[in-house]
Amino acid sequence: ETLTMGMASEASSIDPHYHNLSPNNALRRHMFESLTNQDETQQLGPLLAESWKPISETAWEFNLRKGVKFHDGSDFTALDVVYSACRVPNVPNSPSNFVSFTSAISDFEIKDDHTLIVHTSEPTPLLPTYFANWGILSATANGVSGDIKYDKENCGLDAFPSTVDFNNGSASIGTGPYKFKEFVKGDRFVMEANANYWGGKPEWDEVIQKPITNAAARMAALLAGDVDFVDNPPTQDLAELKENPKFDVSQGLSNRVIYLHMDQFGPSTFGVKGTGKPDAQYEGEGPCATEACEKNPFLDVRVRQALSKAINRDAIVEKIMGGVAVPAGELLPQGFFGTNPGAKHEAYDPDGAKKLLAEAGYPNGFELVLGTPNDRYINDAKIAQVIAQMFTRIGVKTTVNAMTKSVFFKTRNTYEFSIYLAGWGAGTGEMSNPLRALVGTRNKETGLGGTNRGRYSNPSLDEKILTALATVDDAKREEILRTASREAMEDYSILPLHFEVTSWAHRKGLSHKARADQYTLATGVHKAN
Amino acid sequence: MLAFTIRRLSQSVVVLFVMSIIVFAGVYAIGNPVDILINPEADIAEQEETIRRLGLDKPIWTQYGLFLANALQGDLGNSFVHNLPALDIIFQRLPATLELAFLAVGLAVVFGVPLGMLAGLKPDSVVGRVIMTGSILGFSLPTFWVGLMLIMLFSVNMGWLPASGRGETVDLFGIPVSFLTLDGLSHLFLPAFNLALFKMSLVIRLARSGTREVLLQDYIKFARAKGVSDARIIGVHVLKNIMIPVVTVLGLELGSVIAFAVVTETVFAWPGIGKLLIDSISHLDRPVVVAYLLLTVTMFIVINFVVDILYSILDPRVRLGGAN
Amino acid sequence: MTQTVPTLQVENLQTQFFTKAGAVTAVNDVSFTVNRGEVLGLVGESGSGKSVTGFSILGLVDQPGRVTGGKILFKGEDLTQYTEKQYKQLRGSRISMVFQDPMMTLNPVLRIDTQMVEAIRAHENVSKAEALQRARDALGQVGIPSPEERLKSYPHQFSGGMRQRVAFAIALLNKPDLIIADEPTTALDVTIQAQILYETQKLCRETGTSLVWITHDLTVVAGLADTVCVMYAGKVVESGKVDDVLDNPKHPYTEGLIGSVPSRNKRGQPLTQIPGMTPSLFNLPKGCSFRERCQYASDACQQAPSISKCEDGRLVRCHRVEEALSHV
Amino acid sequence: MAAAVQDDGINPWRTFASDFAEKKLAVLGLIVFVALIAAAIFAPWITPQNPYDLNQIDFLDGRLEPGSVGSQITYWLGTDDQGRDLLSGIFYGLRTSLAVGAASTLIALVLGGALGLFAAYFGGRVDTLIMRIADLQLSFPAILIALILVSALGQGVDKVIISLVAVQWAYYARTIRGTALVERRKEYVEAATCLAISHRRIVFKHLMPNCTPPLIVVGTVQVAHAISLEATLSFLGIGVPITEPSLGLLIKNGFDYMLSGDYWVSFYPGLALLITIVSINLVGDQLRDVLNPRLKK
Amino acid sequence: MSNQEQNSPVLEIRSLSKKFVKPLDFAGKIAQKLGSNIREEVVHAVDGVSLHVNKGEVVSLVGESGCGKSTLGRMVAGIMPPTSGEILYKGQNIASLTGEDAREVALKVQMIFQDPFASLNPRLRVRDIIGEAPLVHKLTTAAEQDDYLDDVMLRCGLDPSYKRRYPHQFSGGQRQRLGIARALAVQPDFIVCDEAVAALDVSIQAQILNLFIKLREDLDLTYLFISHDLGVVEHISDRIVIMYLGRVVESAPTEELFAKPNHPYTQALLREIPRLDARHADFTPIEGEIPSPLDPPQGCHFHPRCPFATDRCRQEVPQLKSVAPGHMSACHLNEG
Ligand SMILES: Nc1ncnc2c1ncn2[C@@H]1O[C@H](COP(=O)(O)OP(=O)(O)OP(=O)(O)O)[C@@H](O)[C@H]1O
Ligand SMILES: Nc1ncnc2c1ncn2[C@@H]1O[C@H](COP(=O)(O)OP(=O)(O)OP(=O)(O)O)[C@@H](O)[C@H]1O
Ligand SMILES: [Mg+2]
Ligand SMILES: [Mg+2]
Repeated sequence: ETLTMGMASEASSIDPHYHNLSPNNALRRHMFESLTNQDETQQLGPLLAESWKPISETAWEFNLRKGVKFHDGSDFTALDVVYSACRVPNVPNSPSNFVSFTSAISDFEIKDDHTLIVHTSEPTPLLPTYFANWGILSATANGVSGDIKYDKENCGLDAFPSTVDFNNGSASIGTGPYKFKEFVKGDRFVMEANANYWGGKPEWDEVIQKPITNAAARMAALLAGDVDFVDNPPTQDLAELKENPKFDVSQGLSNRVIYLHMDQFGPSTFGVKGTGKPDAQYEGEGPCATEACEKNPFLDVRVRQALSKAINRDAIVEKIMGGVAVPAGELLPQGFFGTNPGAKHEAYDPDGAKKLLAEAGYPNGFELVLGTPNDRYINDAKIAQVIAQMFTRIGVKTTVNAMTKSVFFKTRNTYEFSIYLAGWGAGTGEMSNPLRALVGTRNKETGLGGTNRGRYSNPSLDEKILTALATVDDAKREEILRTASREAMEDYSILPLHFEVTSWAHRKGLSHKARADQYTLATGVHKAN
Repeated sequence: MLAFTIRRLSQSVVVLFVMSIIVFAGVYAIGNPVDILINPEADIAEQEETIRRLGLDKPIWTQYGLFLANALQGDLGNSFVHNLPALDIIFQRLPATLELAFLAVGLAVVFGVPLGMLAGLKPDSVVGRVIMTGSILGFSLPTFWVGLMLIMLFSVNMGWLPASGRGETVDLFGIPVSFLTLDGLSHLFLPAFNLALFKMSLVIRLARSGTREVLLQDYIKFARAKGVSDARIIGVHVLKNIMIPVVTVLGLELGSVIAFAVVTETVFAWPGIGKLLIDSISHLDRPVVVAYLLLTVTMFIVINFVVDILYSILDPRVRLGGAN
Repeated sequence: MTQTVPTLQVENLQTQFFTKAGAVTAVNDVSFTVNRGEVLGLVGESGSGKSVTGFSILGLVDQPGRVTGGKILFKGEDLTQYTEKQYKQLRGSRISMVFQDPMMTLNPVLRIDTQMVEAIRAHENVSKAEALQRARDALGQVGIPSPEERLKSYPHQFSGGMRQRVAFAIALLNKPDLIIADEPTTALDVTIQAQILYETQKLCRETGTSLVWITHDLTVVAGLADTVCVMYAGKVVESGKVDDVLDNPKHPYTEGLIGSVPSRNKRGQPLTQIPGMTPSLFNLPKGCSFRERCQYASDACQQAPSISKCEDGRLVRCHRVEEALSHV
Repeated sequence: MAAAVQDDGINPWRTFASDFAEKKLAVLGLIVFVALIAAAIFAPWITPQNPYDLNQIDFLDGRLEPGSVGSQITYWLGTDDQGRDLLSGIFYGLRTSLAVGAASTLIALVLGGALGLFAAYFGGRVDTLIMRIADLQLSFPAILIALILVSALGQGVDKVIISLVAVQWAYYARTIRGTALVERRKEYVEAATCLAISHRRIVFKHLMPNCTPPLIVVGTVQVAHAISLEATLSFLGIGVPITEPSLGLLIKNGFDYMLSGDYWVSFYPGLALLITIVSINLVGDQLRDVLNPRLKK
Repeated sequence: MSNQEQNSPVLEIRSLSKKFVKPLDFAGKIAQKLGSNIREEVVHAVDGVSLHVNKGEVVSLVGESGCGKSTLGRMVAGIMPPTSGEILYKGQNIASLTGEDAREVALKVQMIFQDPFASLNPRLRVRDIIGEAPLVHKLTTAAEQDDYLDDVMLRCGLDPSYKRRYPHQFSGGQRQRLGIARALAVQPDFIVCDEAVAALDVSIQAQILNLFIKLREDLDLTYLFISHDLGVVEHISDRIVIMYLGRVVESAPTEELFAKPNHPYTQALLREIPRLDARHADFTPIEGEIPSPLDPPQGCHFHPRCPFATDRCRQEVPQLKSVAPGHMSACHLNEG
């Protein structure tokens, strides 16, 4: 039996190590398995490794599954893991590789074919989680049989299969439930069942994934019966779909938070009007370095709080997201590692907001430009427009500047927004991830603040994040993360809006379990009975 | 003829060169692909490393120089997104677009010429007026809107034809084509019709005004004075004359059909180069965008060349070679 | 004189155009006769209805016009009663036509042989080779050198004079009884015009084909025609033998026309000029349409004159002639 | 060479008007077009709501059906997802669309017209250079150029206008050059030269008025084209910003709701776009016929 | 028609030439180098023509289509610069004049065109068509313009009340009068008429010819009258110049030319003009076509069609030589 899926986005390559991008990662899971697995709720579990444990602060032992065979019939052994780790940094032209998941590894030690010791240079509590993120290739299928001495360069190997080899199928040999069959870029990707899969024969004989980027067209394809299954159906169509007896919808809370970030860097900020002269000279990158910008109101926590209070998160979820979102009070939904149980989202309080503004010295408000992409997150520009309405209500006259994602990211990365809307999906599923990226002070050495384009900086918070990242003890780590999260929220360093609920739609007769990481997997689609 | 070829060749080189600069600078101006391509979880060091790896840290003229040097050897670079030679990606998608474009132009001619001639022969009749009104509609409707309506009507409401994708293909001389299978044909029809509509209106208008003008010519009256039958007058004397503008304009419009495929392909999720372009622009996949545009320019140049030759065959008065 | 049927006998022909602004009578009560081998010169100024008369005979009047009265007897058969199908048979085979503008009468995108062969095959079921042979002969007949090669050419490869000869050759292909030539030399140079006139004259003399030669140039008529028919505002105002009409015009318009032609005997002197200008067919003066430009106009001219036949067989449409005749 | 004796008062404009009025459909098109322009110009005074004023709209009124009664006004054509009155939105969208279409066409017309006239009158290298650039630009389909340009320039009404000018000017340059080359050879220009009238005067007083009719025809049709092109760009997501939606953007925004039954959000703007373009084309078509001397008898 | 002033030419042309060259572009040059047989297209429209027109004289230029009559006329009228040679107006070389003088001379020589439709700007009213130049050149003032125009129009047989009309509201004959009025409005001495009556009906043609004759007497004008219609030419001119493919082949006073044509081409031309008094003529045409000016024959241009051509005619260009007083001809046969 064949499963035809309409996909909102297409993997840029079949190569499992080429591009750290959701569609690629989802696709990879069908053919190339990893040592560990994150399930629908991002809970870590066994996959090619049956179990693991830390044997010191900087060493882990993995027990590998026996009897696993690659698509070409060769056996899966510890050597394949080392080989794969060697290849990760050796993908030419990769726009975003997987080195961040392997960079902690300092050495491998093959105890036997199915026992592997991994040494790290520093304590790395997230190592097993990292191991869920990169797929295992067959060393033998790629002509490597002897010992490999691991290093961070190329392990002394002179050639690795190229991206092209994966795209044409010749190197697409993994241990996964599905095998490569055909790849026509832009049109379809076809996989067939791996009859010798260690977990039993997969449910579908053949899986066809068709990229249909236009949401309406994807929807039309489902309605017209061209595809059995689609991801990301337009939110406004969900109610209709749910009532339609021929279709079903599956939904799940995702790890993606939609947030507003505010420029908290200098005394003045770009695009704000009506706040008066800045208190001091601006020093740093961005347009304010060269232009006369007005005073930056976001340095005042009361302003940040006022804006947060002005937002009616429930209404946004209800009217714009069609109910398929959950208002956010933290950067990860309840229940994820490091969240504070019972954390509430900011209550809608326009009067309180006005009062705070007045206190902060802006009784008549000011003018603002809210930047947003219009093709990146679900209803992104629409949400921004509604927020503009809400801000305007409390006197902060807001204009929306919506743009295509390429322009948006460029503009954001050159600090040309004083406030912008964006989203964050926590790949590891724990609080350290968003805190580190979004509110840690930008610093190359510590690795914090990679996406902190509001340039918020709080040394005490930084310290907590760094400590957590080096604490292997789960209980301790969780406690630190909770405090850190609370601190970030109370300082209004960033304004979380809601968590996206991801939806999938399919014809009746199928069932599907929603995933928090928003991946669309054929292995998650089952025949109903 | 030789001078004509030389003139065309030298012009083409200039055009290609100028286009490559414009496009290169244009795409550079849009933004930095790494901003989009890189995983947001990457930290600052990793982001910088990636920029360096893709050679995007070099000044733009250095990048252009490298590009030009490679381009002269036939290498237009690798896609940032797919890590494949940009040309390969395009050539893989090209057949789908060409199939669509040719079918669209075919439809436009097959329906447009007879309808236009009919309207030209009977400009004041009901039929003539209906055809012309129809052609104004076809001329006016934005392609994307028609596409959406077609999907609404034929795919969603009636469920007759598929809404997206290319359907089953079979290889013809090693090139996958859809029009040889029923499934493929059913996928092909709506987008092709969508794309053809505008051109059909254009052909109708050309054919109509051509017919009206030719009919007023003395040689038509002379042919009637010779006793030649109406069928022959319309089928030979008129048709041959109006085919000159039709072929010329359509040949040139073939380029714009390919360009407008961008819209149709987006609406119908047709896996051609148009959709590739839109995707590549949104990913700032510069090598693909540049390669696409250079390839299209080349294609247009070739088409223009062929059209001029065709024109000189159709219209014996035209002599290639004279300046302008 | 033996009584033979004239090749063409037009009687009281009337052709009207039904335009939005009203009906225009472009040809009004036109009559003339052409005998076998005879050349009739149809003269008149621009817009006087010469071409429409020609087209009426061939049934080729453009929309929105049509023949609304009179008879066209071709060898005794009334063409006005012809169906379109019969007309198709007739056109190009028994009556041919040659047009004014040699640059426009041949289809620019078809080769000469195509255009000639189709003219033959429209009427006779002959092989292509035979048709080509006849085409070749016809080209030779009109004095085109190396017809074999010329057949393969396109019209633009010919000069104006050559094209007009090709047009004549096409007209001759089916050995018609009558050729209507609508100002075929007006656009040509003197020396080339002379060539065409020479060929035409030769052909008529040799084959006995009758010819209606439409022109505004009296001097050409003088040299070529046997009889002449002068038109003014859609009507024939005077017709008769060339010598009679030119030497002794009876209608004031003819008289003025002849006086207008510059000639040797009046060098440097003002020409006799007809005052005013050709009236529009839409608002012709009541009565005689020449009345307002006529030096002899009288009250009688408020009434439209009818045709009167003079002793020498001449037909004149003028009250003065009418009166003169009635006084006799 | 018909009758010359006509009323002294008759001027070419009147003949032109009566020729134009011959086709009823074209007159209808003209009336509709004028009405649309008026609607666009007076939108702020005649619409029930200012859809740009965030204080006037409430997203809680989002996607109400046509005829719904909102907190302040009745939404005759329904509302969009932001709670904007669609009727008002369409009027304002029309404003943007027409402004973009008209402004780009006008600028392109003046620019292209001047360059074309210049090229034709002076000939030689100037001509070659201008026309080569025009060829270069014409050898490339408008949509592609616009696409690249808007992507490169970024969003904004002004940017869209710039790119539409960039894709249009060459048409005018070509058209006017073609006509001017023909007109330039006409004897009236020689007569003017012979009368020692200055070049400038010949170009602007004699040549230009005679080159404008085809330009007007092309211009009218181009307005429709420009509007359509802008709509397409907006549909592809790279046209005008969402804060100043044109009809094209309204269609795009609404299309997401089309399949879910809220057809009006996309349908009415589409209808408005359609009527606009068709009416302009009807006018342009008739202009072409009226101004084409070859079809005159 | 002779008076003492006749000896002083108003206009003198000295070996005037005009070449139209369509140069090879870059690509063409390369192709030529590569052995392609393309070459520059050169039309020698006017080839070393010398002639003079005396005050008050009517000189006619006759020749077949494409022989360069109009080109010559245009150069004389200052519409087109010559490639080489000189045009002298009242003894002054036109090319050497600048500024005010140049303009004055330019206005003194006016032209009347063939096509009554194309020669009037369809978008200007009559008052602008006729009145623009006098106003621009300050021959009248805005206040007096109306009277000035009335005067000119009446002289040309036009009703002054037509001033507000557009050209399309006039008949062909009236338009030609407008063209004449336009030229006369700048008070010229010398008028070039390029086929000024060719497009008109016979009866109208007579009116215009009469107007020319009258104006010449009234205003003391000098004409260069270009035509291919020998009948008209014979009627109106004092002297006739015959051109063939860019060169003058014969020039003589009208009577003399018609009585004793010298050049074989002239003879043939005279033989072939249809005349009212030549009934039932037997036409005997000159063989052959007029050669293409792109590729004119060597030697005497007429030799391929000339029944008397000799080897010399095929090689050597005959010079224009006097065969009788005031009668010049360019034919080798004259030299025995
Ligand atoms: N298609 C038509 N529609 C309306 N009127 C027409 C049409 N064809 C001819 N006429 C009218 O018929 C009249 C006679 O035209 P015709 O062509 O016979 O003149 P003509 O004598 O041949 O003139 P010319 O010397 O200019 O060829 C003209 O006044 C014209 O107005
Ligand atoms: N602007 C031009 N460019 C190129 N060639 C020209 C130009 N003007 C005239 N010629 C050529 O010069 C030659 C003479 O032309 P001209 O117009 O002077 O002839 P003409 O004697 O007036 O002929 P006609 O009787 O047809 O008016 C022709 O071969 C013509 O093709
Ligand atoms: Mg006629
Ligand atoms: Mg001339």
